[in-house]
Amino acid sequence: MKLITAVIQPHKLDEVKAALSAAGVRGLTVSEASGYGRQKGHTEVYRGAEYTVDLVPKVRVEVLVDDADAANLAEVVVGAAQSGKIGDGKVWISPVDDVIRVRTGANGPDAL
Amino acid sequence: MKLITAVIQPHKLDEVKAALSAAGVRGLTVSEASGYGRQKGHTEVYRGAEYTVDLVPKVRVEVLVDDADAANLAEVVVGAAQSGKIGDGKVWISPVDDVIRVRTGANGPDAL
Amino acid sequence: MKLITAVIQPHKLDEVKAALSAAGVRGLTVSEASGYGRQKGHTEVYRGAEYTVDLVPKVRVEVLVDDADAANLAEVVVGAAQSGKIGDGKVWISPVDDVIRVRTGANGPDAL
Amino acid sequence: MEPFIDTGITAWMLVSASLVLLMTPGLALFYGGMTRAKSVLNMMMMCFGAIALIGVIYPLWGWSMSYGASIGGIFGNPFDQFGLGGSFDPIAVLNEETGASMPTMVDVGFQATFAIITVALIAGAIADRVKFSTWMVFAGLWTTLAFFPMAHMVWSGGLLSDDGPFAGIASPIDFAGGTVVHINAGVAGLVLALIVGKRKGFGTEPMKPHNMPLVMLGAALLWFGWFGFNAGSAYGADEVAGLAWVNTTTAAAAAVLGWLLVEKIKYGKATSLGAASGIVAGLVAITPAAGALTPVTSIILGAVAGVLCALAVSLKHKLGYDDSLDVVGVHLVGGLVGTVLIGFLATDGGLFFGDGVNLLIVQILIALVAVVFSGIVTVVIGLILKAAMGWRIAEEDEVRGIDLAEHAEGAYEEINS
Amino acid sequence: MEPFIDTGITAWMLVSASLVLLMTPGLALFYGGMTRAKSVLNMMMMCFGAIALIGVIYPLWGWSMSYGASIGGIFGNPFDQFGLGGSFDPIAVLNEETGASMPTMVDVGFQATFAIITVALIAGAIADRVKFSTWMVFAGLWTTLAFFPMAHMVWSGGLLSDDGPFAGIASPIDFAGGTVVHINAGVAGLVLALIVGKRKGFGTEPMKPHNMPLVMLGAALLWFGWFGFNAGSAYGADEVAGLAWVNTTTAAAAAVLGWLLVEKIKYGKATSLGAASGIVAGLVAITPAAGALTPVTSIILGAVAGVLCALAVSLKHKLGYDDSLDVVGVHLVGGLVGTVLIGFLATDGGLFFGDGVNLLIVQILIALVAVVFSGIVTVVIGLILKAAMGWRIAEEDEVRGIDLAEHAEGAYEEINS
Amino acid sequence: MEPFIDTGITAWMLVSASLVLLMTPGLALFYGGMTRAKSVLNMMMMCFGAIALIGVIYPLWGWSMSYGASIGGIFGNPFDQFGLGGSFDPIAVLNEETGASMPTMVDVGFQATFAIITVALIAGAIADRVKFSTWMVFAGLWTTLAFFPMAHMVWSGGLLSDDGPFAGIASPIDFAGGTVVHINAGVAGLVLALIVGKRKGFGTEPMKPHNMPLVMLGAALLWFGWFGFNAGSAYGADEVAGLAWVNTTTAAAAAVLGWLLVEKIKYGKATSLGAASGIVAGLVAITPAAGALTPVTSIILGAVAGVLCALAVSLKHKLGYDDSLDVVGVHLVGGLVGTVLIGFLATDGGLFFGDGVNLLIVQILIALVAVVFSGIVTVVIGLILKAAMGWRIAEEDEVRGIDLAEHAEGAYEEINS
Ligand SMILES: Nc1ncnc2c1ncn2[C@@H]1O[C@H](COP(=O)(O)OP(=O)(O)O)[C@@H](O)[C@H]1O
Ligand SMILES: Nc1ncnc2c1ncn2[C@@H]1O[C@H](COP(=O)(O)OP(=O)(O)O)[C@@H](O)[C@H]1O
Ligand SMILES: Nc1ncnc2c1ncn2[C@@H]1O[C@H](COP(=O)(O)OP(=O)(O)O)[C@@H](O)[C@H]1O
Repeated sequence: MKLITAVIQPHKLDEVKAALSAAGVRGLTVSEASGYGRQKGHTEVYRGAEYTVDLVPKVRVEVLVDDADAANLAEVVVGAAQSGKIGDGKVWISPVDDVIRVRTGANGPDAL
Repeated sequence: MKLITAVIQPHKLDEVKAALSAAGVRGLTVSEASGYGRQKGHTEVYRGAEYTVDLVPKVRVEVLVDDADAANLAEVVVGAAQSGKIGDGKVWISPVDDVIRVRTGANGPDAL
Repeated sequence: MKLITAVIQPHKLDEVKAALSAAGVRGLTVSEASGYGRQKGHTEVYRGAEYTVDLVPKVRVEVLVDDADAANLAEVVVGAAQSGKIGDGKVWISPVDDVIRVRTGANGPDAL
Repeated sequence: MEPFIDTGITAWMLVSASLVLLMTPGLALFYGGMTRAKSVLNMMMMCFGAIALIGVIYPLWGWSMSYGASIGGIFGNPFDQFGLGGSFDPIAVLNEETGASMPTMVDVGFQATFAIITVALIAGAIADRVKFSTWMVFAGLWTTLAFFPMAHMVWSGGLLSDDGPFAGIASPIDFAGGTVVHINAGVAGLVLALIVGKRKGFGTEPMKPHNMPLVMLGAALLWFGWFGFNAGSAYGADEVAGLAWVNTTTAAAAAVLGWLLVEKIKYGKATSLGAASGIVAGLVAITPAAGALTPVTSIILGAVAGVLCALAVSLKHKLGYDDSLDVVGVHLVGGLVGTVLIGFLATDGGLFFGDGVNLLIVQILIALVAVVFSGIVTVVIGLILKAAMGWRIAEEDEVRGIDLAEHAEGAYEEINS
Repeated sequence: MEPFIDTGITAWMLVSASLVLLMTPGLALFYGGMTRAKSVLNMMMMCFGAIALIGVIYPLWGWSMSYGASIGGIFGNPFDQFGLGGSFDPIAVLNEETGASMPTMVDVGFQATFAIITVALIAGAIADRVKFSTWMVFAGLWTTLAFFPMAHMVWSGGLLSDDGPFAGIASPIDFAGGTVVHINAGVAGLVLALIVGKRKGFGTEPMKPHNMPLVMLGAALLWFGWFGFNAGSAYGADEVAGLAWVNTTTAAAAAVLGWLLVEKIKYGKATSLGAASGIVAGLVAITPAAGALTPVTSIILGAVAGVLCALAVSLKHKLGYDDSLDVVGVHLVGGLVGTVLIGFLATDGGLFFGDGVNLLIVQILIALVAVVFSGIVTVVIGLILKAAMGWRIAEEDEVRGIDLAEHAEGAYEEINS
Repeated sequence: MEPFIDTGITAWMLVSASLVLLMTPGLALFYGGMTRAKSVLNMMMMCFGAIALIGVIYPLWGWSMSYGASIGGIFGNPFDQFGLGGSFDPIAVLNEETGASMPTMVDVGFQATFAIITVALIAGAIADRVKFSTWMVFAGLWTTLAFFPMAHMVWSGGLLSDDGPFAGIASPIDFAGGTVVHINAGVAGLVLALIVGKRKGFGTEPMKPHNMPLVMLGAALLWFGWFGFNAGSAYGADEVAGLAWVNTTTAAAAAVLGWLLVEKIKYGKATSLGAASGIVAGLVAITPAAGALTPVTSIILGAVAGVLCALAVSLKHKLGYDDSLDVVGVHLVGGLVGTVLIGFLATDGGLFFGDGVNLLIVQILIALVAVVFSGIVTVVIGLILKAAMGWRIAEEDEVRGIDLAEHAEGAYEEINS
C-alpha cells in the first residue's frame, strides 16, 4: 500500500476532497500546516518594525491507497489542487508496509 | 526502523499513551488532525442554511520503533484505540531509513 | 527521494529554517505537534487538584530531498536544532517513491 | 421656570453617552466574531475607524448639521455652530415647566455616539472585501450626507418630526432612532452590498463565524449599551426612562425566544448565533418604540421582530446579494418592524388601542421616506466611490485574508511567533 | 413629605439595573471559559436562555409574585399586579421623610436582573451534559417556585424579613441577596449536580478551562456589574451606597489574596483561575453584608471567604459530586460565609462589636431556612423533569461535544471553514 | 451654604468609580492580548494582583497618605485616617457656595481605582519575565512610596498643587492625572525595563500580539472606563464633566487618526494595533487637559499625541531597552505631551490664547518634578528588590512560558485536555 501526502492551498481543500471522492476514495485525513518554497511569505508591521513572515498557511491531506491506484490518485489530487500559481504545493507518494482498521483490527488492503 | 502512525478518536489518546507506555515505548509525537471515512460528519445550521461538515476531529499519534516491535506495537495501539464504533481510525506502518536523536546526534535504533 | 521529518523544540524553528536555507533547501513544510520522551511534562494545578501534562509542545518540520542530500541535510537539521538539553527531539529519514509539484505537474527530483 | 442644571439628569445622560459609545466596540466584536479568522481585524478596523473619524467630524460640523439652524427642514447649517462655536447654547432646557436642564455639551457627546454607531452598522454588509481607504472616505461622506440630515429631519424639528407635514395626520414616533439609525443603516447596507458585490465563495462556502464567544460578548455589550441608547433617549431620569429600560429588556428577551423558536422548528436546533442575533433584532425593533409601549406590548413587538428577522436572514441566499453579516435582515427588517408596529401597539395612538389608523399611516410614511432618502444618498456615494477609488481588494488578497492585505496583521498568533 | 422623583437616585438605579443585567453575560464568559472548548456555547446558551426567558416572565408574573399582595408571607399573588397592571403603583417612595422616590418601573428592571442572574448561576453546576430544552423548562419553573418566593420572603415583608418571626430576636440582614441569590442558587446547584449525575470522565480527565482570558474577562464584568448589585441595593445615591461600593471592592480584593495564599501554600503557585474565583467568592460573601460592615471588617470577611471557598472547591472530588464549575464551592459556601459572618462583624449588632449573639443566631436561622427551602423546591422540580423530559444528552454526544449535539454549532472555526 | 448630599453628583461619582475600576481589567486584556500566548495569564495576574493588593491597602493607609494631614506637602500622614478612621470626615463638600456634597466614602472608592490602575500600567514594561512574588511586593511598595505621595502633592494641596510654590507663576493644571498617573507610571516602566533587562529573543524575534481582538476589546474598555477617569474628575455632573467627556472622545479619536497616518506613511498600512494604541495615547494625553481645552483644541492635542507616540514606540528598538508593551512610548510620552501642550492650548492661560508663557513654564516644571520623583523612587525600590528577591524567572522558564512556570496554567486548552 501507499500513502499519498499532499500539501496544498487551504482554499483548494474542498475541490480535492470532491475529486478524490469522485475517484472512489472513501476516507482521508487532513491537518493544518504551513510552509514556504518559491512562494514568498508576507511582510507584517509591528510597532515600528517591519518583519517577514515566510510561512504561508497550507493544508496537508493524507490518503492511504492500494499500490495500483497510487499514481492515478496522486494525479487526481494534483488536478484538483492546481491553480497554476506559485504556492500550489507538493504531492508525494511513500511506501506503507501495512494498514490496520482500528474498529475491526483487519489489516492489509481491506483496511482502507 | 519503522514509523507507526495512528489516526484515532481524540478521547482515546490517554488510553493509547498508557498502553504504549505499558508496552515499553518511551516516546511519541502527537498532533491534531481531522478526517472522514465511513463515519459521516455532522450538520451545522448557519443563518438560514444547513450544511454538512464532513471532517471529524481526530488525533494523530506517531511512534518510531524497532523493526522487530512494529507489528506488535501496532496491535497495542489498535487494542487501546478500539471502541468498535465507526470512526475508530487507522493505524499504518511505514519504513524509516534512519532516526537521529537531536540532543546527542546518535542515530539508528539507539536514537529511539 | 527522501523525506526528512524533524520533531524539534519550537524556539529552534528559526535556526533550523536558516540552516536549511543556507544549505540550499528551497522549501519545507511546518506543523504543530506535541510529544513526550525522556523529557517530562509539567504539573498544572486546577481547582484543588494537581495533575500532570506529559505532552510538551513541539514543531514538526518536513523536507523533501534528493536521495544524495538526505544524510547531510539531516545533519544540518540536527546541528541547528541541538541545544544539548533533554527534549531536543528526533529527526528521521524515510523513503519516498515520487514527488509531484502541484503547480506544474512535474514529478521526480525536479519537483523539489 | 429658571433653567437649572439637574445633576441627576446630567449624570444619567453622561452615563448614557458612555454606554452608547461602548456599543460600537461591542459591534466590532459582534461582527468580528462572525467573520472568518482572516478578516476579523479589518471588520474591527471598519468600526474603530468610524469611531475615530466621526469622533472628529462630529464637533466640527456634525452637531451643527444636525441641530443648527435648519435649511429647509432637511439639514442644519454646518457653519451655524461649526466647531461648537457660533450660536451654540451651553444650556439645553429639557423641561420648560420645571426648568430642568443639562449642559448642551453632554448632549453633543450623546448625539455623537449615535452618529458613530450608525455608520459602523453598515460595515457588516460588506465584510471581508473592501479597501479600508474607500471605507473611511465613505464613512465620512455618508455620515455627513445621510446621517446628519436624517437626524435633523427627525429629531430637530425637520420634515419627519412633530413640526413636519405628516404631523397633521398624527405625530410620528421615533423614540430613539428606528428611522435615523436602523432603517438608514439597513438600507445603506443593502445598497452597498449590491454595489460592492459578493465575496468570492459566497453561496458555496459556509463562511461561518470564526469565534462565537466574541459574538456573544459583542451582543451583550450591545444590549448593555442600548440602555443608554433607549433609556437615555428619554432625556431624563424619570418614568419614561424607566419604561424605556424595561421595554428594551422585555423586547430583546422576547425576540431571542422568537428567533430560537424559528430555528427549533426549521432546523431542530436553537443556536447561539440565533440567540445573539435575536438580541440585536429585538433591540433594533424596540428602538423607535421604547417610550410608547408597555412592557407587555413590548414582548409582543420583540417576539414578532425575532420571528421575522430570523426568517429574513435567509433572504440573501434566495435573492443572491451578499449582505455578509445580515445588516439588512436584522437592522432594516427590524427597524421597519419596530417603526410600523408602533402604529398598532402604541399605548397612545395605536390601532389596537382603538385610536384608528392615523398613526399607522404616519409610521409607514416616515419609514418610506427614510428608505428612499437613505437609498438615494447611498447609491450616489457608493457609485462615485466605485469609480473614484474602487471598493474591492484584489481577489487574491480576499482569499489570503483581508487582515494581511489591508492591515499587514494577523489576528491570532501563528506557529512561528 | 410629598413624594417626588429624585433624579439622582433614579439615575443611579437605572445604572445599577444596567450593571446587574450585564452580570449574566459576564457569567456566561466566566463559566464559558471554564468549560471545555466543545461545550462553551451550550454554557453561554444556558445563561442567555435564562436572560431571554426570565426577561419575559418577570413583567408578567415575576414582579407580582415578588412584591404583590402577600400570600402567607411566602409569595406574592401572581395576579395582583400581573403584567405590571392591577394594583401596580408607579411611584416607589424610598424615603418617607424627604419624599425621595423613584419610578417603580426602574425597580422592576432592577429586580428582574436579580431573578435572571440567580437561575443562570445554577447552570455552572451541570455544565456540558444537559438538554437545553430541559434546562429552559427548569429555569422557568425554578425562578417561579424558588426565586420569587424567596425574594418575597426576604425583601417584601415576608417570613425572612424585618416583619417575620425572627425579627423578635434581631432584624435579619441580607443587604443585597446572600440568601435570595447565592444560597438559593448554590443549594440548587448541589441538588441538580446530584440528580443529573457526573460527566463522563469526571475524576479521571482534568477537564480544565479552555480559555482563561475569557474567564478573567467574565470575572471582571461580574465585579463591575456587582457595583450595581450591591451599591444599587442601597436604593439611594448616598452614604450607604458609597459604603457598599467600597466594601464590595475591599472584600473582593481581600478574597483574591486569601484564595491565592491558599494555592501558594498548598500547590506552590498562585493561579489566574484562583484569582478569578477569589473575586467571585469575595463578591458573593460581601453581598448580604455590603451595607452593614466597614471597609476594614469587609477585608476580614473577604479574606475568610477567599480562604474557605478555595478549600471548599476540592470537596467535590472528595465527596464525588460533579459540581462542574464550582457553584457549591463558591456561591453556597461564599453565601453562607457572608450571611453568618454578619453575625460577628456587623458594625451594628455584631458579636465582635459587643452586641451579643442575637444577630448571629438570626443570621444562621435565615441561612438554614434558605437552604431547606431551596433544597426541597429544587429536588421536586429536578426529579419531575428527570422523569418527564430527562436531563442528560446521549453519552456519545457528550463525548463529541454538546455544542454540536444541542446547538449544531462549534465555537471556533475549524480547518475547512 | 449648608452641605447636602447631591444625589445626582453622587450617582455620577459612583458610576465613575465603577468605570475606573473596570479600566484595570481592560488593561489586562489590552496588555494580555499583546503578549505571546504563553505569557498572557501572567500579564493578567500582574493587573489583577494589583487590583487585589491595592484594593486592600487603599482603605488601610492609601487614603490617609493621599488626603490625610500633610507632612511637608509631600505625603499625608498614614495614621491620620488609617483604616478610614481617625479624622475621616464622612461628607466631602464639592461646592462651598451651594453646599453640594457627596459622601467621602464615594471619593475613597473613586481614588482607590486610580491607585490600582497606575501601578498596573507599569506591568506592561516588564511583561513575560518577572517573578510574580517580586511584582506583588513592588506593587505594594511603589504605590505607597510613589503613588500616594504624588497624589498628595498634586491633588491634596501639596507641592505640585495650587497651594504649592509654582502657583506663584501660574496654577498648574493636571485635571485627571497626567503627572500622578501617566508620567509616574511611564517613568517607572522605563526604570524597571532597564533594571529587569531584556526578554530572551528581544530584537530578533518579533514577539507580536497573540490575540488582537483581545487588544481591541481592552482598548475599548479602557476608553469606556476613561469617561469615569476624566469626566469623573470634574467632581460634578455639570458643564465641566460634559466638556471633559467630549474632549476625551475627540482627543482619542484624533489620536487614532494621527497614529494610523504615521503608519500609513511609514509602512503603507494602518494596523489595528495602531488604532488600539492610538486610542490609549489620545486618552493619556487628554487626561491632564480634559477640563481645560475645547473640543476643537482637544482634537489638536489628540492628533499631536497620536503622531508623537506612534513615532516614540520605535525608540526602544533604537535605544535598546525592552519596554515590552510600550508603557514608555504611550504613557510617558503621551503624559508629557498632554501636560506640556496644556501650556499652549489651555483656553484659560494657554500661550496660543495670548496668555503668555507662564502656564507653559509651570506645566514643564511639574512634568519634570514628576519625572525626577518617580525616577528616583523607582530606582531605589527596583534595585532593592533585585538584590533582595530577584526580578527574573529562569531563562528556561521564560522560553517555555511564564504562565506555566509561575502559575502552573496554560491560557488555552491544549490537544489532550
Ligand atoms: N522541499 C520541500 N519539502 C517539503 N515541503 C515543500 C518543499 N518545497 C515546497 N514545499 C511545500 O510546498 C508549498 C508550496 O511550495 P512553493 O515552492 O511555494 O510552490 P510551487 O511548488 O508551486 O512553486 C510550500 O509552502 C511547502 O509547504
Ligand atoms: N484511506 C484513508 N486514508 C487516510 N486516512 C483515512 C482513510 N480512511 C479513513 N481514514 C482516517 O480514519 C478515520 C476513521 O475512518 P472511518 O472510515 O470513519 O472509520 P472506520 O475505519 O472505523 O470505519 C477517518 O476520520 C480518517 O481520518
Ligand atoms: N519513539 C518516538 N517516536 C516518535 N517520537 C518520539 C519518540 N521519542 C521521542 N519522540 C519525540 O521527540 C521529542 C523529544 O524526545 P525526548 O526523549 O524528550 O528528547 P531526547 O531525545 O532529547 O531525550 C518528544 O517530545 C517526541 O515528540
